[in-house]
Amino acid sequence: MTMRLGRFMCGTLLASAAFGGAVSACELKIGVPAVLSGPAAQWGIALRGATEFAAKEAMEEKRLVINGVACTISVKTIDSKYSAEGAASAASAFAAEGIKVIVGPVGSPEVTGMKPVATRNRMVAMVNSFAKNSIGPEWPTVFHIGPGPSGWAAPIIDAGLQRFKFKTAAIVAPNDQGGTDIASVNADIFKQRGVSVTEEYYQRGTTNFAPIVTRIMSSNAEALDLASSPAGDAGIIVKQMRQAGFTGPIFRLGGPGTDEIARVAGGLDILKDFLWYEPVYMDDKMRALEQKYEKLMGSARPENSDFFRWTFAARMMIKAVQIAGTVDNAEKISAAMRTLPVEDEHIGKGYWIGQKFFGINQEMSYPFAIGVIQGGVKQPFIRADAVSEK
Amino acid sequence: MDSFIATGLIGISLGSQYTLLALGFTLIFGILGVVNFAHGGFYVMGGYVAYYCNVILGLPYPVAVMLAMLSMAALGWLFESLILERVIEDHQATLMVTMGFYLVMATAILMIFGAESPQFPFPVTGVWRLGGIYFPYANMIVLGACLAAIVFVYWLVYRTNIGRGMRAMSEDLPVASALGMRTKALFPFAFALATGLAGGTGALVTPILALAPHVGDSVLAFSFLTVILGGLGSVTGATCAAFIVGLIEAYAAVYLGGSKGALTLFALVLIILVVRPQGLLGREVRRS
Amino acid sequence: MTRQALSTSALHADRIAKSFGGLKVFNDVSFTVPAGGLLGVIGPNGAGKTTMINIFTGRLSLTSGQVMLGETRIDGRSTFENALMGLVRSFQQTAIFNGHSVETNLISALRFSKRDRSVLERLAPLLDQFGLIENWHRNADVMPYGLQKMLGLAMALATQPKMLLLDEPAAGLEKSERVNIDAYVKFAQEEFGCGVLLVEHDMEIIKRLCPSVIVLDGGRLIAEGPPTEVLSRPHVINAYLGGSDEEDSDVTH
Amino acid sequence: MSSHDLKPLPAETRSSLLSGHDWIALVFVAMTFLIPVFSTNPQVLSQTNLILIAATAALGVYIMQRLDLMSFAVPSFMAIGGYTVALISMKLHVTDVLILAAAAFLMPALCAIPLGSLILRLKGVYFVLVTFVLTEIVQLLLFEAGPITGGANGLVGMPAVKLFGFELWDNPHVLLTTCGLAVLSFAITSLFTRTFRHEFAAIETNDVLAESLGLAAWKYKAMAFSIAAGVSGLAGFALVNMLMTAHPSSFAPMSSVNYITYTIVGGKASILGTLIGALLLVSATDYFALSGEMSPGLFGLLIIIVTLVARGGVVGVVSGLLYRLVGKTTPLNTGETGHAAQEHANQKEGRP
Repeated sequence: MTMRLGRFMCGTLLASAAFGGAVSACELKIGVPAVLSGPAAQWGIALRGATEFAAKEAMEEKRLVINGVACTISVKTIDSKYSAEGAASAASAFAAEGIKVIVGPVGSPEVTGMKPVATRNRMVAMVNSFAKNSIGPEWPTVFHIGPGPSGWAAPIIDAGLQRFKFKTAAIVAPNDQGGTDIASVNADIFKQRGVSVTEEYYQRGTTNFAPIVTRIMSSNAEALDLASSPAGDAGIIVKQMRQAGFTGPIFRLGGPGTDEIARVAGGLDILKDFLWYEPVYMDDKMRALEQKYEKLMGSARPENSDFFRWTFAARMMIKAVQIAGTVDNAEKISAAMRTLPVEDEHIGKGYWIGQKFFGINQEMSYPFAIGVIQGGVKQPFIRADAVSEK
Repeated sequence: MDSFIATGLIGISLGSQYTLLALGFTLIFGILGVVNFAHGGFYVMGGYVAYYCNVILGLPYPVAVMLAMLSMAALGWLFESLILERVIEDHQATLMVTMGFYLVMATAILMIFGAESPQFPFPVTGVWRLGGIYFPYANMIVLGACLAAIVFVYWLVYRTNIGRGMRAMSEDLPVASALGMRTKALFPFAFALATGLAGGTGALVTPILALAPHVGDSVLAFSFLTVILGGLGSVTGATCAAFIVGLIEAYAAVYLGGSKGALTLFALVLIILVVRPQGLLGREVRRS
Repeated sequence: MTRQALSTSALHADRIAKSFGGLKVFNDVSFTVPAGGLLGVIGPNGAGKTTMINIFTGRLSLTSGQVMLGETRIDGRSTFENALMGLVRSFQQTAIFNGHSVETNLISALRFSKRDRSVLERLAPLLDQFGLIENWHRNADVMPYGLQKMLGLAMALATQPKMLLLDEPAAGLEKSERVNIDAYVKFAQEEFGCGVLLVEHDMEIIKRLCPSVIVLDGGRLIAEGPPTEVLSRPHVINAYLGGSDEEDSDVTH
Repeated sequence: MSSHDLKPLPAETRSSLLSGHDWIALVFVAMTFLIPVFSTNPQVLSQTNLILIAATAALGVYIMQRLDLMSFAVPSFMAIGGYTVALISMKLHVTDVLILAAAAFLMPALCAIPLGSLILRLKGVYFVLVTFVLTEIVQLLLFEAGPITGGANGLVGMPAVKLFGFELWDNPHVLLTTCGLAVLSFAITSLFTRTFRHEFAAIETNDVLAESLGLAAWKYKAMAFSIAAGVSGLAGFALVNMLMTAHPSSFAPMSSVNYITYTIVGGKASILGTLIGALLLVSATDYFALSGEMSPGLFGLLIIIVTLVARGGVVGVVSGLLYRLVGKTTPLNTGETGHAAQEHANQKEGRP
């Protein structure tokens, strides 16, 4: 393995030599491979909005000053199309412009495609993906924006068990990497809590879930977990489950998007008892961040609440660049990143984790929230502390 | 037993929706010789037009469905007569043009309405139950509307002169033109009929499922499956195949598991093609 | 070609019948085209003549009966197998490879039938007479209809068939071009020793060329014999309903 | 027949091993070997890589176009080729690029034979639909056959390939591997289509006539399907090698639309068309990706415009213009398919 790392470094040294001089002393270019087309577009739009915001904020407030010069920060976004090639070619395009700092992409296939290219071209990246191999020791300059279900599923399930009684649960998720990786982790955690679990997978692109609903109903599950099913799919599943007479609590141990789920399902009444992972806890500080975005960017923040995490990620990246004192040395920026405490002025404090699950301590863990709807009424969010591995 | 019956109901609902889509698809193929890659686009856009009329403008839902149907028929008419007509002789060019048009439509929807699903509820709620069998009233109404639309298409195709003309063309275009039919005059009409049906189906079905810019992709795949199974150009074949596809999808998904359902369906279609390349009710595969 | 080879290549239809669904196209028809011989087939439109050719070549299957070429049963086999055995047809309309030169068309015929260029040398006088040699490098589908038609016939002959099935070779040709058909049929018989089954509406050609004809009507074989004699039989004239009109209207279709 | 005044048979037209377009395409593809010499720009290398992979994949469409068949099956065979290579190198630790290339070609080509014997009885639009369904099935199988294919996660972490023991691992080396596979594919394709050009042209324009002259059309269709599958497999190898990963999302059913688009927009009548089409459209995709949400729509618009305005594709239009300048009347020896299709319909025999 070390042999291969060495090879990568050699090659990337050669490749970067051509560009070392091309980048001006203080201009940070951030590459954003974001999915902007197809069903996952809203995730990409949140990523793009957050990074552009963080860049503008840092420039206005002179947060990035290297050798006494306030740096300009530009963001270049390329549609990574939620596919491996899309992200790989986006990463190559960034490399061509001498961009060494990447924030994104969103999805597992994209991360899979981008990682080799980013490593070959010696880039530092903060990625999001729930895949079991999204980061690892073979990708030393790739960081992970936030924990997967291994980090936060347990507190949410506990919160659910406190409020509702259930001994069996069904997990439904798409049958691709984005679905199976999460569902299997969730299943393990349910089982640790003494809940027996059935897993149901569907083909991405399914529009009518009535057959799957029938299957779940006949398994007599008392609770349902939508895992990482896209919000639109999750909405139909909830609607059809309730129509079928399902009355138990519903978890969404997969990500934000509850508003969209409620819209598709037909309102909060239909969700009835619903718990979900909200990546950030909405408090006054967060609302201040929303307002700051509106003031700075002149429009409301992107609807998808992943916006907050990406803001965190982009700010961490800029901080790491500041400490490293270089805008184009991935190793130095990575090293600086590892020394940084996980902390954000709006989101709060957390830890670096990941050693146990990925074998590398490069995953950000920070406070999150448990969203609860009970009896069709939205309850205040429950603040959950950052999960630590210690 | 209950779940067996419930699954049958799901299959029939699916079947009626697929029928409306497949009828349009198969008419377009039979009459114009065109595989319409944009079919799913008309379905989604119909859904969004109905959403706009119903939710944003506040028009009654049935009016919104009619408007969706008419506007998609109009768009289909324009597309056929302005663009498709120019390349109608070259089946590969028609493929490219409809494919391109689908991309344009999907992008237009994304730009106008955004990527997230809007709230587009069906005006009627409530569920009919009998023991373990249940059937939402909304689905019942949609099923009824779909069946009515199927009857309308049959009436049009089998009882009117224009329909007889279309059928003759769809069964044997060269013979029909040899008999002196003004084949081309029917092209935009047939295309508009098909896209109007797709738009209407979208307006009916998206509120009971979900409305999002990408839901047209799977419509295309299922229309393909249905017409392959039924025999391209055959109206009755498409209808039977749509119900078979719906039932198999439902039963396979329920008894074998979600993702196996699709695999079963695809495998079955492949087998049918091998055994009976012309489809269940298709005429013999034309020679040259 | 030796006597022996010729004797194995007679075409023999034995009580053949064909129906599509319930519709009988023809029923219980038997006849023989001797090796190297010539048989004319006449009959009004819809008599089943082209369907018969399609059955002989293998494009359609028989409902009952059998077709023999020499000692081999050929119905129901694939077209190319029968062609390689020496049973080759021509088409009513022009049948050439569009967008390609006369030369490429003929070379293709040689390649597909596994013949070599020497066949072309033997055909040269005929090609010259039709006017194909002066159009040798022209794109075939921009040539006049008559030339395209003769090219199609020449391609059929270039495969050196034992038995040629000609489906209305004169259809669509000008009166002045029709002598080419006589030359073609004679050439095929004399130079290549082909047997010929000639389906034709032009009674002049039939009378000029065929020692014997069969008459099909309503799917039955209603008469057989020398053309002048057969054509004077009342029921044959009846079948044609004033045959000369029919002939003209068919020719111009 | 008398022999006076006979015009002699014109001398046989000798044809070269490859046509002009074949040579131009081959030389162009071979010239990409030089790119790493002149540029280490990762963007240039990656673009060239993507263009070559796209062009190689589009050859699968081009070959079937010789028979007037529109194939959506390219991603299926790319997947078979790509996964075969990933499995061999990861499970059996064979990393020799020559062995892997042979496997990437043969495995899909062999799979295509039984499939082809089933599918090739179908004509025109049926073939289109069935190949479309085939890609959907292969995609589902990649997910369902987890133990072999890694399921949704794919096979990650392919080792670098070797040529005579020399490791090809960095950006330029990856491009060189892709170049080699592309040159191989273009050579196979042009030799194959050129050798059987009479047969293919005959089946494309009038298969009934071809069969009636003794041509076993199905043999050539099956052969073409198999070779097209093999070439697609090589493209799959190049793609998997570039990503170091065999992942189901690389072989998505809808990607077949891209390969068809490259072929048609570039000009389906010439092998040069696939190269030009891939070059133009991959660059355009890259350009449009910058405009985010708009990109698929702009791509769609481009497809419509090219199809409406330039029916012979880019190559057809350009060579048409060139020939007009030179003063000849026939644009391409392969002819106008639209017209041929029309003739085709006319030749359809009515039953008596």
